[in-house]
Amino acid sequence: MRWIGNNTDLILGYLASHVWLSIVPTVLGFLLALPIGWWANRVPAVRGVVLSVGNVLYTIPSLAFILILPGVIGTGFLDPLNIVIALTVYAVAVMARFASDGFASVSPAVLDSARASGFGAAGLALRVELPLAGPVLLAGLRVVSVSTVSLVSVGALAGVDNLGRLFTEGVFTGNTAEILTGIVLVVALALVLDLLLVIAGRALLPWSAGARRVRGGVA
Amino acid sequence: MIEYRSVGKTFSGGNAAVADFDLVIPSHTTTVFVGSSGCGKTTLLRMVNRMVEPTSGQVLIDDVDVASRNPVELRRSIGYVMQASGLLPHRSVLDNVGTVLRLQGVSRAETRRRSLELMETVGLDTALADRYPHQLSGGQQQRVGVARALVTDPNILLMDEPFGAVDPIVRDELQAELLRLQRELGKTIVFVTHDIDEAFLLGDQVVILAKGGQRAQVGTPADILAAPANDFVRSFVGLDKGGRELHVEERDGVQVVVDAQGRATGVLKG
Amino acid sequence: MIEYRSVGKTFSGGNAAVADFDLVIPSHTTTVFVGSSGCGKTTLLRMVNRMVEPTSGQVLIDDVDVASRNPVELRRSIGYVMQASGLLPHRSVLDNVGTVLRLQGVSRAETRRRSLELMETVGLDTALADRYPHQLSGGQQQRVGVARALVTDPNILLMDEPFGAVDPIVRDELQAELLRLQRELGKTIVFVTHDIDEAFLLGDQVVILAKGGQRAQVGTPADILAAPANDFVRSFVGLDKGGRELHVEERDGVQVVVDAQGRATGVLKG
Amino acid sequence: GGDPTEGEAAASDTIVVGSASFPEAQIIAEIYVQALDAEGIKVESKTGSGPRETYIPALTNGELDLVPEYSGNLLSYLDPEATATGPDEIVTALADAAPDGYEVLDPAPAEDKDSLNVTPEFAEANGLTTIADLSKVPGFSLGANPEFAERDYGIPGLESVYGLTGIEFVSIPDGGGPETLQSLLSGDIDVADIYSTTPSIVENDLVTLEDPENLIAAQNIIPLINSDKATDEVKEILNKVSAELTTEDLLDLNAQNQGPDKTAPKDLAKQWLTDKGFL
Amino acid sequence: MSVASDSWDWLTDSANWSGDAGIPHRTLEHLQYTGLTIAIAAVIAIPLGLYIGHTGRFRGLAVASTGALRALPTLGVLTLVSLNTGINLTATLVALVLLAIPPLLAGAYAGLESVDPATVDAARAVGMTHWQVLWRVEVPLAFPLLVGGFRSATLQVIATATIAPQVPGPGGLGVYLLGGLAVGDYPRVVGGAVIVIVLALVVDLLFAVVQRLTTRRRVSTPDRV
Ligand SMILES: Nc1ncnc2c1ncn2[C@@H]1O[C@H](COP(=O)(O)OP(=O)(O)OP(=O)(O)O)[C@@H](O)[C@H]1O
Ligand SMILES: Nc1ncnc2c1ncn2[C@@H]1O[C@H](COP(=O)(O)OP(=O)(O)OP(=O)(O)O)[C@@H](O)[C@H]1O
Ligand SMILES: [Mg+2]
Ligand SMILES: [Mg+2]
Repeated sequence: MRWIGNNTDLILGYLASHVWLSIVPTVLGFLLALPIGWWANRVPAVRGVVLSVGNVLYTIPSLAFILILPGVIGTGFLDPLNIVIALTVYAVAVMARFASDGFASVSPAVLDSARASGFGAAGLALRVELPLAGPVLLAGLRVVSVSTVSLVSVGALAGVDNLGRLFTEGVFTGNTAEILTGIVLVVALALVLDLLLVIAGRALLPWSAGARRVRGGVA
Repeated sequence: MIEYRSVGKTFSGGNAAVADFDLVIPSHTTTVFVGSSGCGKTTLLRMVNRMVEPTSGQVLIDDVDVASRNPVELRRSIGYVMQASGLLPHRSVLDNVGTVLRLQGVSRAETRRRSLELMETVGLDTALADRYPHQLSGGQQQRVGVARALVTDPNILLMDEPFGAVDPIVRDELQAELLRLQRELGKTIVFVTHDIDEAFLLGDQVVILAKGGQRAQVGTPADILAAPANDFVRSFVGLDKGGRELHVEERDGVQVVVDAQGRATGVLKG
Repeated sequence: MIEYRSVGKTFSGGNAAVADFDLVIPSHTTTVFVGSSGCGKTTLLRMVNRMVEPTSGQVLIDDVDVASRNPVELRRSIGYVMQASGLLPHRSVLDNVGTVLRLQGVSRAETRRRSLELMETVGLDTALADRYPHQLSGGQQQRVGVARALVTDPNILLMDEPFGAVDPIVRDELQAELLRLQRELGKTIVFVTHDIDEAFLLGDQVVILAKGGQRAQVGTPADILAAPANDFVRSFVGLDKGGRELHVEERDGVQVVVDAQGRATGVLKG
Repeated sequence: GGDPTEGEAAASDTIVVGSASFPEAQIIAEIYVQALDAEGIKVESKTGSGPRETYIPALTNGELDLVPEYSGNLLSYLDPEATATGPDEIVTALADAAPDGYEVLDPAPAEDKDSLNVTPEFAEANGLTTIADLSKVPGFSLGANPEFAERDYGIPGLESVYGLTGIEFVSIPDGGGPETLQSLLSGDIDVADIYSTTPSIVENDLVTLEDPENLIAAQNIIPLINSDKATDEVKEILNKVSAELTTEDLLDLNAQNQGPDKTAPKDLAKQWLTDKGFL
Repeated sequence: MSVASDSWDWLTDSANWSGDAGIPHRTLEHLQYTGLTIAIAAVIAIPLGLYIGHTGRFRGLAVASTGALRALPTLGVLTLVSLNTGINLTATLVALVLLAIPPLLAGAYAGLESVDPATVDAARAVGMTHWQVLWRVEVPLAFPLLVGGFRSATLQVIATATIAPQVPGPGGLGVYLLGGLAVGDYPRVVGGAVIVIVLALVVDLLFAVVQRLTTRRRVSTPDRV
């Protein structure tokens, strides 16, 4: 544990960049997946394509993905952008499915009723479909955020600073404390972000607590 | 006045839900479409606010073909109460009631005022204003649905089996409430149900529909009971098998009305 | 004979669903529990087959406390038709009907024979035997539920709002079917509903329940209509506000029976 | 390919220092960083930049300006055909082999190269002193970084130069670190490729097999730098550092890094520079 | 693009298709690790998930701990365990099993939870014992979601088993990624990744077929874990 005390700056530095490398792909992936999921929910053929492409993307081994990117899209070899792009792709792959499920979860009766009240197409999408897909979108976002935090560490093998460094460096020096610190911080970071998402969900979706019952009642 | 002129609807699958349907619905009265499941009641109802477009014929409101009107505006101008309320689960009761007003650009304060007023009109405690739909009972949800449909003070109110999902006791209450409201407001109501008792209770004019949206009989409840047009109507209203044939038995000095199956249905008076 | 002896049930949340309930249900008759939602009907019914354990008092079948019997065997010996059928969605109709026989170790062939027989008894086309429940209409599912409950030829049949989920026309059919069956089989039936009309139609003995499983009145339908025990019963069976007070009007030479609200309910005969 | 960061990195006058991803390289890179910084030169530390196959491309496309290198391995990377094995030969050859726009500065006396080690018991039991003696051991297993399986100085060289056969190769990607050592001591492997400056060799009395054929090239520490950034001042500082850096220093630094204190590369660099009077 | 054509050359080079370092052997190894991982994880997670789903007990705990497990960085676990074990599969298996448990566990308890409580109640009411309810009603009805859990666990393990050679001992398809990386042979890295993807897709297809076959004649159940 003395090691931690001696290296707080190093650890905090890795933690800070780990936070950024986790949040940016999660947010980007979420935003990109929304229109894709919405579209996929509209057009069954698109949904099929989105789901299978998502499957393929998700099976690309993360290390290979991060390492190959510079050769494919011309980013720098040490550029954190490689990780951001790779993890954004994973995030979109997972999130698009959730987004499509989320929009599908909106009760057709409610949509019909909103249309009948005189909502136009845009109003319907933004003011009815989007908020009602909220609970499923949140569930997806939670999965994406947790797995992104955990995946960022692989980037250490490609020379990008983050908590994963504590694993790669700890191995060379046989430093169990260092590796453990890394694991604990990664898990803690994931749980903190998850908690924040849950709190944000409560604030933004105050109606969702018992909403399942409504749908159950209608069906 | 709403008028159907040889209206037909064939859905994309080739399913002819309605064919060559004619009807005049007088203003300020309640017309009830009644028929068994799938006979085309909802299809006919939704043609009025263009939620369904007829494939042939026309629907006219006060002699104007609805096809010539902007659907979004048309819908905002007509009250529509759906089966199982169709409330927006992510909006409070008050916001649900005020939805159309807000869409029409009415100010927030004015919307609030009118929504609260409407809640009172339909017999909803205004203390419920900030609840979400799932926090209400089935009957309360239906009242919110009615309030929402009435908030813009539309001339026409479409009601599609609005009381189908609530339990019989609450349903009785809601029916009584609707009768009271209609006495006060005098809207043109088009009401859909598959319950012949409900149709007879609410309808000034009852339209009995057979499969494919065919008019089996149109008339007042008493007319239909007194002179059913054919066997289909007779069976539908329960006049066959003696279902509506009542007789009187005396029990403990009380005149009990009993049906053909021996079921006690009421007490004779006067 | 089923007997409730000062039975009480307080659920873990502290909710006293039933308190100090006494009742004798004679054999070979139909007893109907009727009351509004949440009054404890299901709770009382499920005490008979130990799906609910009373927190006080006893339930006896033919003078034997059910608490002394093995619950699994007890349940296999009592027919139970649940609201919304409660069929196993992953088993065919035939397998659903035969479930209990198979659990009792009856051979496959014998189970098949008896199940097909029961399907006929309840008026189900045996061509439906290999379908899955979701491939049946609501009314057909209810019949399967009844067939399943009857397949072991139990003396007691518990029915919990078995016709609540089907549309009124089908419900009428099922009710008629049940009356016919009961005439043939003479089971001890305990039937739960919140529809007073259904209760009056089916019940030899009707138990009107108030909140908390309180007996408001017990008697035959005619007894109750003729002499309602109190205001609660009067209002529940619709005798207040003139709901069941009928009078006769002549229309086109036909004697039409009309209720206090002017609603035509039938035609007077004899 | 065209790299978007190229122009930007080259235009700035900051020297970005990278290194391989193992501790010794990071320590030396940190020494460069702090030595330059002490003289007021703008530096940025991006140490631990992956394997050579990542950081050399990163260097040539402008993401990095300076890396500490190992002379022999660098030469064989830059020129796979090169045959030089002696220390001076290699440095001479490197001057030609360096990519355009890049140059190597003075090599340090400090050397750290792959070395094949066995336990004293195993050496005694099989009479081993040189790599050639391994031919007496039928079917031994050898643990090393994955690249050892393919490099000239690795398995191919052992087979062609020393005529060894039937080597069971075990990939242990920790650069001769604790896992390699543990595998050797537990008998999971017979021979371990451990960098010669690794303290565990001495601590465990391991027998380092001699390399009479000079299969494993000299590996002096040598800075590889972007010529644009290699001002006279920078060269002077780095050459002074190299002149002071000895193999013993590396052993000592590694020992502190891997010992119970696990002192971080940054701190070790600072300590070394202080001891040598740079700070 | 030359990486693409070089990768194609690597993939089609017959030399890469034979021997212990050949693609067939590495694929087999990869499948072995995957199979072993899934088997161990299933032995742990499935009974636990069935228990939680059947009784409803410890549900909160299960949700929280699967969340934490999902957050566990596989690379960290792998290195940590490998420091304390020899040259064998232990570290790889520990890391991969921890990865596979959350989807399996969630598939099991979410599967049982997806079964309509009314159906379970009905099964009890006709006189089924706890075991009969579990095996004859809950498990068959939860089957699509159970298989779904296996499906996502297996895919994740196949993709992640590539980091196994990060520690001494294991081979598998990750050898191409790590080895290729170590000597800068990008075509080999890409080729290895392509094989992993193809393998994952084939396995995914098999699962899809199983799911289709087991769901076909039943009521449609929601297919999310
Ligand atoms: N969008 C649609 N596409 C295809 N067929 C439809 C559509 N909507 C309704 N139908 C069909 O048209 C017929 C009439 O349907 P409609 O919904 O009007 O019946 P309904 O009388 O309202 O029945 P219910 O009492 O069950 O609501 C039915 O056969 C129905 O299946
Ligand atoms: N398992 C339970 N735990 C706690 N409370 C329960 C439980 N089951 C029933 N209750 C409560 O006991 C009371 C009686 O419930 P019961 O289901 O017997 O009513 P019911 O008359 O059958 O109503 P319904 O007509 O709606 O079926 C209700 O207040 C109900 O909320
Ligand atoms: Mg309808
Ligand atoms: Mg009940």
